[in-house]
Formats: sequence, structure tokens, C-alpha cells
Amino acid sequence: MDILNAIVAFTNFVFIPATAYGAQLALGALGATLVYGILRFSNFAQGDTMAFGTMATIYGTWGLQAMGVSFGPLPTALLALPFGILVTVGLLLATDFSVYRFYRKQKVAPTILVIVSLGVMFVMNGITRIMIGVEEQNFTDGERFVFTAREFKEWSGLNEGMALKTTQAVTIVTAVLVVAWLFWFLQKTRTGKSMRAFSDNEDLALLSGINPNHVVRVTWILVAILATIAGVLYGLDKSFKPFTYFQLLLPIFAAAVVGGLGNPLGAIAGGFVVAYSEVFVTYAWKKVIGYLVPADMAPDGLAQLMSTDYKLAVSFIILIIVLLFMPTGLFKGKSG
Amino acid sequence: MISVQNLHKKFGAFSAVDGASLEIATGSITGLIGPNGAGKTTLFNVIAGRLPASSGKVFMAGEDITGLPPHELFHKGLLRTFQIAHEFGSMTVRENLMMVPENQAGETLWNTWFSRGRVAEEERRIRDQADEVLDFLTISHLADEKAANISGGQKKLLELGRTMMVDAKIVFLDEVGAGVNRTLLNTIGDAIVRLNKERGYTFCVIEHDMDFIARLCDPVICMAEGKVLAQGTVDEVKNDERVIEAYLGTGLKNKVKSNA
Amino acid sequence: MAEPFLIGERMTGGYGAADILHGCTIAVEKGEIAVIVGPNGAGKSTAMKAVFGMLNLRSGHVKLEGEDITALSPQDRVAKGMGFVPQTSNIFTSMTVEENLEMGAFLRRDDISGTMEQIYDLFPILKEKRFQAAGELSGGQRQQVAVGRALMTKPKVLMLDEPTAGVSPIVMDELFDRIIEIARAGISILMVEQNARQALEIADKGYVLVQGANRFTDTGQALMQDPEVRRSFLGG
Amino acid sequence: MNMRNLFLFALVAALYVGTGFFQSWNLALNILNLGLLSAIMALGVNMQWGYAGLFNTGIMGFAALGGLAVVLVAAPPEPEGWAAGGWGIMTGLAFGIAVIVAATQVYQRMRKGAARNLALLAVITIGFFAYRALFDPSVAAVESVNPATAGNIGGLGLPSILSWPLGGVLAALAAWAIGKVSLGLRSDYLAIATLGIAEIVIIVLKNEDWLARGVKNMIGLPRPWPVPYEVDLQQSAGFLEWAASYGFDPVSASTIVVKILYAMLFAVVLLAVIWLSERALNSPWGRMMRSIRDNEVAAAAMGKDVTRRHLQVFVIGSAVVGFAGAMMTSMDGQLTPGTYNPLRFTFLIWVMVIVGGSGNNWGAVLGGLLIGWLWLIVESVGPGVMSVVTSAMSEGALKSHLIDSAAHMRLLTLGVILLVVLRFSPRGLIPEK
Amino acid sequence: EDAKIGIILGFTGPLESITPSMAASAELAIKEVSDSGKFMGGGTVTSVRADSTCIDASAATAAAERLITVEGVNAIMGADCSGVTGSVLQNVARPNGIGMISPSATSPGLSDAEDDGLFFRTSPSDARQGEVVAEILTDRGVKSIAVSYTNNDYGKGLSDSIAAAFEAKGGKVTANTAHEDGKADYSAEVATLASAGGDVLVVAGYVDQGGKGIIQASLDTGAFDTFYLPDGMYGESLIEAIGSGLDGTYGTIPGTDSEGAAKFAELATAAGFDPTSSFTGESYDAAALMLLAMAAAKSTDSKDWITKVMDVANAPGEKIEPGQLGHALELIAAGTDIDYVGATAVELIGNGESAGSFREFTVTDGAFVTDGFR
Ligand SMILES: Nc1ncnc2c1ncn2[C@@H]1O[C@H](COP(=O)(O)OP(=O)(O)OP(=O)(O)O)[C@@H](O)[C@H]1O
Ligand SMILES: Nc1ncnc2c1ncn2[C@@H]1O[C@H](COP(=O)(O)OP(=O)(O)OP(=O)(O)O)[C@@H](O)[C@H]1O
Ligand SMILES: CC(C)C[C@H](N)C(=O)O
Ligand SMILES: [Mg+2]
Ligand SMILES: [Mg+2]
Repeated sequence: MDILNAIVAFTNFVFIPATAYGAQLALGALGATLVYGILRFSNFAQGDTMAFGTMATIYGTWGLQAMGVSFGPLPTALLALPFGILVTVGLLLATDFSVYRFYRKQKVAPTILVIVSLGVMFVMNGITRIMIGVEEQNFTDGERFVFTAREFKEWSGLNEGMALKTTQAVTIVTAVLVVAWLFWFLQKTRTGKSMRAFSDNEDLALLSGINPNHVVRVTWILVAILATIAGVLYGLDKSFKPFTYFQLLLPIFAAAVVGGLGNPLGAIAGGFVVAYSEVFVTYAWKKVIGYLVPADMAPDGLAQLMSTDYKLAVSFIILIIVLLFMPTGLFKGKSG
Repeated sequence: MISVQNLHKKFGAFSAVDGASLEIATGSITGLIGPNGAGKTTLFNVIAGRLPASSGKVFMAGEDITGLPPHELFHKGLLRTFQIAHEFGSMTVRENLMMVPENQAGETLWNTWFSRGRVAEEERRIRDQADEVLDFLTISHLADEKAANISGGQKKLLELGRTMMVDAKIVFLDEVGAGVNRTLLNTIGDAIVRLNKERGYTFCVIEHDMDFIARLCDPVICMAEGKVLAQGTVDEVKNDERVIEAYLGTGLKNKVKSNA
Repeated sequence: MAEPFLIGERMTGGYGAADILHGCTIAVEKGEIAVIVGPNGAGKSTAMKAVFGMLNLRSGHVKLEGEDITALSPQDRVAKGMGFVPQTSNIFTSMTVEENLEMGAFLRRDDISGTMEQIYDLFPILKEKRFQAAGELSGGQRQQVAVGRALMTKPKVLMLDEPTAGVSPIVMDELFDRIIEIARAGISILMVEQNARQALEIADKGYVLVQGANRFTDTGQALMQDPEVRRSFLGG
Repeated sequence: MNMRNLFLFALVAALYVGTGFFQSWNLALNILNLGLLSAIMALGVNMQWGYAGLFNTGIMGFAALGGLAVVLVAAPPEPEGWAAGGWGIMTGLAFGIAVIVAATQVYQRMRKGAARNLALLAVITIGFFAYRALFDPSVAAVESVNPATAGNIGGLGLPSILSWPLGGVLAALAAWAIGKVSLGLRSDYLAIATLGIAEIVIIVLKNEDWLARGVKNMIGLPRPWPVPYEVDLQQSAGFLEWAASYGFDPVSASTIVVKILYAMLFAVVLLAVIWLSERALNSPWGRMMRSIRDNEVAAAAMGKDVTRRHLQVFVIGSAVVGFAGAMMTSMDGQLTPGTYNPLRFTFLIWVMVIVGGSGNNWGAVLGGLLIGWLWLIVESVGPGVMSVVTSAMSEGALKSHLIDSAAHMRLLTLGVILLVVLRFSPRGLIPEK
Repeated sequence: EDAKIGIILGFTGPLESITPSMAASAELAIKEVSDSGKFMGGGTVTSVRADSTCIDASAATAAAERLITVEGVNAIMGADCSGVTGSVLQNVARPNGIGMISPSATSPGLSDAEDDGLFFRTSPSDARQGEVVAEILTDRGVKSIAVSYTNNDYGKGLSDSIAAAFEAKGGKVTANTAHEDGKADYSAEVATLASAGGDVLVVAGYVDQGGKGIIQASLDTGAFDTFYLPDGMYGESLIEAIGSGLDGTYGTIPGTDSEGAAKFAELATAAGFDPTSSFTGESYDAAALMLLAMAAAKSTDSKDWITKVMDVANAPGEKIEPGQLGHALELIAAGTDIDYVGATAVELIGNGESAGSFREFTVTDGAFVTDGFR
């Protein structure tokens, strides 16, 4: 019996990584949910927007590093973020001007916009790859760990180690701050409310004197901010690679949907639901049980409900079950 | 025909229908009035299977129909219109009517593929019927217009028109008159009476236009705050103190408009 | 005669190929109430939309205080002091009642709490439901929100498309009372009504529109007396 | 069909003919075959979306089930593998289904409350472990039989063409089950649910090696009757004579003949599907479906059983996709689960439906042929564009960098063309009437 | 006579990051032959790229179709992934009678595929590597391993053969689970592997794909600190990305005690691409082999040159290393037998696949240090 070791093992292998991953998904999902909530379509270019923003930030980081600037124990990329955001804002506004605006005027159905965003995705996808290539880029610097597994072992004298990466800590803190701010912005500020009004009933928003162009512009700016932050944090924690970012689209949408489309709190919750269900359900309890029961009773097998091969399947099943009981997601999202 | 017993419908903590019990006699045109938010539409929605009841029962001709889905109720002869028009926007006005009749042969895939003749014949019949209804509603010129593109009042007429496409036992009309021109509304009133007399339809009519209620309805039920407030003939209800206070009011204060 | 405060003059236009309005003219003087009546599909709502700039006119123009505003966008007209309650989808269903009212006052920079209190006085039920999503309200309550939203703008001219559709008699009376008061305060009111007799009663001017064209124009009282108008348009 | 539509079809035909003339007929026919298959899938999706407003993004899964049917029907039997645990697996699966049935029975029969929840939990937990105990050993036994080249239970060794309808049936069964569970969901929520289910189907295909060898792939699946192998043709005296009599070179003659045969098979299926769906759409059934799409609440109040109709059209549309999926696998001659990715099998089909014009069968066909062509032709066009762009540039790092990135012009070009087409016809090329 | 080679690799899609080096590598060999001026009496060799996408069989067949029927190539170097390779072979190469040499399709299934003698590969079938891996592990005294493989035919085939061979030698495989490439997060996989435990984690994946993610996460959480790297995981980029944590890790890549690899590395560096990127050597060899075979057959026609591939690849004959292709052509012209060794010491056996001799290495002080050959 060794409860402490069991807890530490669980925290180290399951809880911390899943929480960081959840926060990353949540940030990505925020951008998607915002476009859905206000411009009313599922933006397939979200993953590639994240990739683009990250790419811009990486160039910024390299620039800073070349100038010898650093951010102490924190990654330099955080300093380059504003630059990345700015470039991404430019790209999104240009995209809106040259692409989406036309369809908005035509008042086309949301599905058409989805397909349009697919086209935009292909284009952004190409731009990013042509600009930075397809290889993996590591741009993390600064202190890698808040504490490592070994340090923890020495400090605590336990069998099991526990590690917390700087990037994990930064991700979680940022996610909390950003969502709090966004929620406040949408619910309490005039601009935020006008954005919600616009998404609710565009014609009536006009009649209230709301400037649609302004709303759209602010939305894209927010999306650029969120996508870049999400992309950079993800890239810092794992690594940057355009293809992986494209692949992120699926879990991001899963998170946005399960949380309730259009709802920022939902996006956060959804991110964690997806992340936890991926990691928890397929977890092999062998080690933890090993600590909790007498040695001769320790399991031979992995004590696993399902093999990790099925982790995505499991997370989707959980998602579907949630939707069956809450058809518009955890936080009553939009539909239609 | 319809008997509602101690019906409750809650939205969260709020009771929209709060223990309403009422009867709609077979062959009657029952009026349902009451202040905004009294629970009239909610009551309709529960009876017509659109919303589940929180508690209480609804009977139709002695049969318990609580919680039956709308399409089954339709087949039992219970029809309703919507207060906020629910047209099929991308379909033409005529198609909006033609979709109504039940058990059309052409609604089975097999028949659409292999019994074209039968389907075509049936279509001709339904089409003629739809055109008659459109004529009656004075909107035959809009037959081929997309329903999304007709005026607000015309959509309300279309709502009514759908109930005229089949032989109903009981029809629930939720403010068909709101937004309809009064002259046309009189014609509609006549039609309701005719359907009631000639085809034996039972009606339950929500309306805020007391003239209209007075012309058609007996009895009249007044609801307030989810409960039945008063019930009786038009005159009884009209002169009921509580009804006047909650619903009818005493007319304009600024009777004469003077320009300052 | 001086120009009316707001006038849509000889407006011709429609949604697509076919014209709905055929040289229709609608005007309202400062502080007066003008009421438009007519059969369903006559083009009343279309005329209102045309005046508010939500429709491309093929000919004709709209003037406010003598200034030609035909080319302005709806938002710009809001900024010029025009308020409008459309006939359908006239509330923000996903927002609370209070937020709906706030959105009405979107362009106002002053303190709006006073106006909001007035509206709650006028429609007490809204105060009760202030934190409820407007889409969950009953038909008549939604109509009250819609009118309340427009009143929040504190406009110079208020355009209402069937404000009383679906509201109970007692609220309708309140509403008309309030409209009279508003007009007395110097605001012009242009409204479409199917509760035509009540509306014409308080109207300074009435328009009967048929098939996109003016059929009768007179004072409210005069139209009320006209037997043909009564029979054909007011239900006898 | 009006002039504009005929013109559009002529234009697409011209694209293919142009490919034939300027590139090669083999390539043109190859793309055409894919276009035809995609058009059939697009028709299936159009039934669900265009007629009934169901946002199904599980196309990939149904196509893969169609592919699985080819393996089950046409792959050679593996008697050893089957003997090792075939029956055990079947028993396990049957037991698994029994558990699910039992659980639903408990849910339906018992009263709401703690007792029901407990009973449900018990049935599911015990059922799950019992199922694993029955199923896992047999799977292990089958998979250990000659894993490098087999390790599966094998197929029936029947003619490949029989697998097409079976593909439809498998997809239909799956769609029925999925529909029962998830059709209550609306729009984008249904989309993510079906997207997830499709992923699950692929994950199962990838990991259940006993079924179709998982990621080890099933290769060498036989061709459907009446399509011969080119190598056989090239050796058949009759064919060589025939080719010689027209002055064709036997290799290209054989490859082209094979592709034309496929094209004809696919065209027959496509025409049949169009015929059936056009008839259905222009009938009271189609009208009912559109009314449900426009306004479910009102349609239900007018006596239409929305749930049943949704299920019906979901099953039929999915069956069409499954049918096409089987056709595709039997043309490829192999089932490679790794091939199935949502971009290619779900969203590309969606692009076809939307660009073609949703709700219109001819639109779906046009979209299928056009986007199918684009998808494959950008492979060479994209880099071509890049070389034009760079030809004007002076030598240098930038130029060589761009030339290296030429491959990424593939998707970029596709995106640009897609945006241009959509700009030119925002409601689709052949919009719903 | 001139020749044209089609290079079909997944330039977009999941392998887009390794394919440019593979193509550059093949082009290097082609250029070398062409520039030598000794190819079939002074013929030039050109090449044309096509995109296999690695995963989309239809796109790959269409692209191959274009190479053969539009571009008129004499041979196909590719494809990369086993799935699309099988598809191209069956649906395009065989019907058109065009020979292909894949540098990287390693699925054992392809060994038995009907190919009319048209298909070769310069990489060994995964079945063979498993034996070697198990041997090395037991020799190093490893008692138990956990295996994480990339979920495709390569990873699955390799991990199965490793597990089987290791267990046959009395070792214990605590877990043998898949990871999907290109996914966002591998916590679940690592958590499970950590729970299973084991002396060494064998990562049968790709160096710039999920495999790297697994190693990174394992080190970060302290789940494992020694890894075994099969061929797909060998690459400088891994050391760059992971750093000192990788020290002590060991593995195998195809190769012999030849100087070929070193020579190739020089050539590649000069040409400006990374020689350690996966399958670059194999790509060079694939292109070189087909050209030498053409020279030996004195024909660019597939049905002729495919019969010579085995001859030029295998002993007897003078050994040929990268950079000596011109010399090889001279020898061939002179009628002397050659034994192409190339960058990866190719020996083609049985069905025309690489025999698979392997180089064993350990990561020491941030560099791959060769321990020996098997
Ligand atoms: N979905 C809902 N959620 C919460 N409250 C609701 C909902 N639907 C209705 N209500 C409330 O229930 C009450 C009754 O509404 P209902 O629509 O039945 O009124 P009504 O009698 O039809 O009024 P009206 O004459 O204005 O149409 C109202 O106060 C309304 O705000
Ligand atoms: N969006 C639209 N597109 C095309 N035609 C339209 C549209 N809206 C209305 N119409 C047509 O314009 C005509 C006038 O409509 P309008 O809404 O102005 O009538 P109205 O006088 O307001 O009627 P009501 O009293 O019923 O509200 C109608 O015949 C209608 O069919
Ligand atoms: C290039 C490699 C990723 C290909 C892999 N060896 C396969 O057979 O699929
Ligand atoms: Mg109501
Ligand atoms: Mg109107």
C-alpha cells in the first residue's frame, strides 16, 4: 500500500499532461467557437490559422534571438507573440476582405461558408508551408522545467517522479486568463454585446445602429489573437509542424462542439473533456493498482479498460454520450 | 372532445401552465383569451405534443393523449397553427399546402419509383384542393411564390390554409388573426363557422381581438398566470371584473389626441 | 406647404425583378402620428423597409427634415435619429430582455437607465423577465420587447410595423396611450396597423395602401368615416 | 436541364477531353473513374443534406465499410485463420450484441431511478468483461496465424461485384444504428458526432487485424466482373489481334480498355442512382423531405414522422456511399485503412455537393466530376503554376526555396480554384430550383 | 539513349517532411549519372516528381498514371508508403509494364505481391529487422521491453516481428501498442507505456512524427530513459530536438561496414540536404540501381532493365559506392560485372528486396556512434 506513490504516478502521467493538453485544445477551440458564435460558421481554417500565427511568431522569435533578447526562464516566443498576432490579424482581415465579405453580403447559407473556409484552409496551408516549410521547428528556449521528475524524486524521496514543464504551466495559466477576459469582453462590454447581437440577428443589429463591419473586424482580430496564442503555446509545449496543426482541427472542433458551439466557457470545458477522455479512459492502471494492493495481488496485465489504440474512439464515444444527454453541448451552445 | 386535467408545465422554476383544467366540448368553437404570457400558447404546445407536460393529463375523446408526438396527434385529427408562422420557406406556397394530406401514396419511395401513375393522379387531386384553399385565402396569385417571400399576414393565412387541407376533428388556432387584415379576418371567421357547422370540426381559438372572439366563440375561457381565470359565454367573461382588470382594460386614457 | 418631417416620395421598387411598390408616397409631420393600413401583401412592410433603406428603390426618394437620405444605409439612418421595429424577427432571441433594450440604445452615449425604467413602467412584465432570453417569451411579450427596444433609441422618428400584433387589449391600449405621449413630445410616429380602427382613431393621418400604391390618404378620422374604407379594409 | 446547366456539363466534359488530348487518355479515364465514384457518393450526401438537411460528416466511415465488404466477399478464404478462432469471434460478437440488447431492454423496461442505473451498470460492466473474455482469446488465436501475410479470418472468395450491394447493406446497417442514436442531434452537433463515428469505424478497421488485417492492409483483392487484368489482355491472342487491327499498341489499348470498362460499370450505377433519386425528389416524398428540412416542428405538426424520415434518408444516403465505397475498393484492388482520412473522403465530397449545388442531383454529379478532376489534376498543375511564377525570378535562395515548395502548390491551387468557383456561383453551380 | 525517371513520393501529407530529402537524394543519383555522360552512350537522364500523398491511393494512382502515360517515364522510383506503393504497383505499373523500385515501402506484405518481376525495394522487409533488434536487446542484457509503434503496416509489421523475436529469446514484452502519427498529444500512450514499465522502450515509428513525440513525452515525465531506435527513428534531427536526454539510447539502421554511407553523407551535404533524414540512402540507391540496370540491359524499356536489377545489385562484381556511378557505367559498358553497394549496402534477395544488414549504434555525447554491424 502506497497511496502517495500512486497519486504521484497518476498526477505525473495522467493529470498534468492531460490538463496541459486540455488547455491547449481549449484555446484552439475558443477561436473556433468565436467564429461560430458570431459569424455563424465552422471555420475549417482554424488549425491553419494557428499554424500561420505560430509561424509568424517563430520568425519573430528567431529575430529576437538573433538580437540577443531573451525572456529569462520563460520562452522568448512569448515576447514575439505580439508580432505574430499582428501579422495574423493582417492575414485574417485581408482574408475577410477578399473572401468572406462577399459571401456575407450575399447572405449565403452557413454550409457554403464552411466550404469557403475549407478553400481558405487550403490556401493558408500552402502559404505556411511555402514560407516555413513542412519540417518540425523547435523554438522553445528558457527554462524547460519548473521541476523535473528526478528533482521531484530527490526532493520527496518517493519512488515515483513528477514533472511540470514551464510550457505546461504557462499554457494553463494563459488559458484561464484568456477565457476569463474573453467572457468578460463578450458579456459585459458594449462591443462584446454588439457582437452577440450581430450573430443573433444581423438585420436587427443594423437597425440598432451596430456597425457590422466593425463587429466582423473585431471578431477576426480576436480570432487572430486566440489562434496565435493557442498555436504558440501548443508549439512551445510540443513542437511546431504544419501537418500536426492541421490535424488539431478535429479535436478542436470536438471540444468546441461538446462544450456548446459559440460559448467560450463551453470551449474551455470541451477542451478538457476531450483531453481527459483521451487520457483517462485508456489509462493502464497497472502501476497505480500495484502501489495500492499488496505485492502478490499486483495485476499481471495492464489493467486497462481499452487499449490506447482506441483512445480517439473512446473520446468520441464520450463526446457522443455527452451530446445525447445535452444535445447542444455542456454549456447550451448555439444550433442551426 | 378535449379534456385537460390539472396540467402543469414548468420552464425551470417558472410555471407557464400552472394547474389548468378545462374542457373543449365536441362541436364547439371555444375561445381562449388571456394576458400576454398567460400560458395559452404553452397550453397548446403541450396538448399538441410539442412540449412534454410536467404533470397532468390531456384526453381526446376519452383517450389519454398526454405526451403523444405531434405527428401521431395529427393522424388522430388534431391540428394546430403556430402563433409565429412556421412556413416551409424554400417551398412554394402551393407546396406548403400540398404537403399536408396524410398517407399520400407518393410519400413511399417505392411508389415514387414504380407507381408513377397512381402518384400523379393523387397529386392532381391534392393540387386542386390546394388551389381551392388558396383561392379562399385570396392568395392564389402567390401559389408559385416561395413561402419565405410572402408578407407576414400572408404567412398567417398560410398557417390557417394548412388546416383546411385535411379533415380534422379539432383545430387549435393560435392567433391566426394577428396581422391579418380585418376584412379578411371576417371572411376567415365565416369559414371557421362553416367548417364547424358543415364538417363538424371543433375549434379552439386564441385571439386578442375581442370582436372576433365575440362573433365566433361560445364558450370563452380566460387564462391568467397559467390558470383558468374565468369561463362562460362571451358576455359573462367580458364583464367579469377579474378579466377586465387582467386583460381587457378600460380603453385609452388619452382618448383624444391633441397636438401641443 | 413645407416639406413633411419624413417623407418617402413616389417610391418604386421591390425585392427582385418584380416591383412591389408602385410610386407610393408616405409622409409624417413632426410630432404627428401617421398610420398605414391595407390588405395583406399590399406592400406596407415593404414601404416601411424602403423608407428605412433596407430595400433598393428603383425610383423615388426618401427625405428626412428636408435632407435627401435615399442613399444612406440603415445604420446611418439610425444615427440620424430614425428608429424601426420590423414586423417579424424583431428581437434578439438569444439575448436577455435587458440586453435587447441595451442594444436598442447602442448608439446612445448618455445614461440609459432612466429610459429603461420608463419602458419597464410601460411594460411591467418585461421587468419581471429582464434576465430571461427574449426568445423564450410569449408572442405578445416579444412584441413588447421589440417596441421597447425601438423606444430605447430615443429617436426623432419612430417607425413601427404592426406593433400591436398579438398583444392583449390592455397592453394595446397602454401602447397607444404611450404612442400618443411620445408624439406629443415631438417625435414623429409612422406605423403600420391591422388593428386599424384603434390606430386610425389616434392617427393624424392615415394611408390606405393597395398593391403598392396609395389608394386613400386622409386624416385618421376621415378614413374611419369613409364607408368604402371601412368595408374593404377595416372589416366593416 | 436548361442551357446553362448543359453548358456547365459540356465544360466539365471539355476538361476531361482536354486532359485526354493534352495529357493522356489513361489519365483522363483514371480521373473520370474517380469522378464517377465521387459523384455517386456526392449523390448519397446530397440526399441527406440537400433533401433533408442532415449534416452527415461520416462519409468516410461509410465508404470504408463499403471497402470492408469487398474484403469479406471477395478476399480469398483463410481456412487456418478461421479455424483458429473464427467461431469464437462470432460468438463473442453475438454476445456483445446480446449485451447491448439486454442493456436497452433494462433501460426501457425498468422504471427510472437508482435501481435502473445500478442494473444498467451491472449489465454493461459484467457484459463488457464477459465479452472481452470470450472475444479476446479468439482474436489472439486468429491474429497469430501467419501474421505477416494473413492473421485474419479471410473472405468468402466470391466475385467482387457481389460486394457492392453488400457494401451498401453494411453501410445501411451502420447508418441505422448510428441514426437511431444520434439523429436527435442538430446540425453541427450531428456533424461532429458522425465525424467521430467515422473515425471510430476507421480505428476499428485499423486495429481489428482479424477482420481485414488492420493496418497491414489487404492487397490483391480481385477485380469485379467483367473487368479483366491488363496483363492477361496483353497475353491474350484475341486481344492482341484486335488491338493490332486498329493499330493500337497493346499496352495502352489494354490499360484503356480496362478503364473504359470500369467507367461503364460506374456510369451504369451512377445513372441508376440519379434516376432513382430524381424520381424520389420530384415527388410527394421529396416534398415531404424538404418540408422537414425547412421546418421540423411544423412538419411534425402536419403529421410527418420526422424521426423516421430522417432515419430513412440517412440510411439510404449512407447505403449509396457504402456502395460507392465498395466500388472504389474493388477498383483499387486493396483495402488500406490508412487511406481513409476525413479530408479526402468526407470534406472533399462535401465540397462537391456544395460547389455543385446542394439539393440538386445534377449539381451533385457536376460537382463530383468537377472537383474530382480538380483534386487529381492539381497534382501537376500546382507545381506548374509555381514554375511559371518562379520563371520570371532571378536565381537565388528565394527562387530555389520556392521551387522546393512547389508540391505545396497542390492544395493551394485547389483552394484558390475552389474559392473562385464559389465566388462565381455562391449557391452552387446548379442551385436548387 | 535518354531516360526519364518518375519520382513518386508523398510531398504533401503525413510524410511531407521527409520526402523532399528523399527526392533530392534520388535526383542526386540521377544527376550524377546524367552528368557523367556515360549513360548509354552519352544519354541524359531526367526526372519528374509526382505526389503520392502517402495515404490517398486514388491520388497516387492518378499521379503514377500521369508519370507513365503523360510523362512517359521509363522507371518509377517510389512510392514511399507501402499502401500507395501496392496500389500504384497493381493499378498502374503492372498494367503498363513499368518497373518500380521503392526506397521505403517496407511492408512484409509486399514480398508476396504479384508483381510480374517489376517491383524492387532497397529497404528490407520489416520482418527481418525484428530478428536483429531482438538479438541486440538480448545481447545487451535487456529483460523486458515496451513497444510503441506507428500505426501503419510498417510499424505494425516491425513491432510484431520485434515482439515475436524478443519473446522467442525469453524476453518479456510488457506492452505493444500503437501511436498514430501527426496527432496532437501522446500523453495517453506514454501513460500506458509507463504503467507497463520495462527496461527499454522500443519506438518503431518515424523520427519526425509520433515517434519523436513519444520519446519526448517519455523523457519529460520520466517514464523511460533508454530507448531503442529502429531504422525509421534514426536521424540527427532527433538528437537536435531531444538533446542530452537521448544519450545511452541505441538502435539499428540498414547498413554495412561500407564506406558507402560516409560517401553518401558527403555527397548529400554538398548537395544541400540532410543525409541522415530517413530513407535518403535508400532513395539514392533506388535511383542508381534502376539506371545501372538500364545501362546493363542496354535498354530503357522496363521489361529489359528489370531483369538486370539483381545482377547489378549483387555480387559478384566490382563494388560501387555513391559517387562512383560514372565509373560503374564505364565498367558496365566494358562488360565488367559490378556489385552496387551504394549508400545502404544494398543486397537484393529473393523477391527483389534488400537483404537487410544492419548497423548498430549508440547515442553518445549527442552523436550517433557506430558500435558494429549485424
Ligand atoms: N421556453 C421557455 N422558457 C422559459 N419560459 C418560457 C418559455 N416559453 C414560454 N415561457 C414563459 O411562459 C409564459 C407563457 O408563455 P405563452 O407563450 O404560453 O403565453 P401566451 O399566453 O401564449 O401569451 P401571448 O398572448 O403573448 O402569446 C410566458 O411568461 C413566457 O415568458
Ligand atoms: N423578401 C421578399 N422577397 C420577395 N417578395 C417579397 C418579400 N417580402 C415580401 N414580398 C412580397 O411583397 C409583397 C408585399 O409584402 P409586404 O410584406 O410589404 O406586405 P404587407 O403589406 O406588409 O402585408 P402584411 O399585412 O401581411 O404584413 C407581398 O406580395 C410579398 O409576397
Ligand atoms: C517512408 C516510410 C514512412 C514508409 C514506410 N516504411 C511504409 O512502408 O509505409
Ligand atoms: Mg401565445
Ligand atoms: Mg407587413
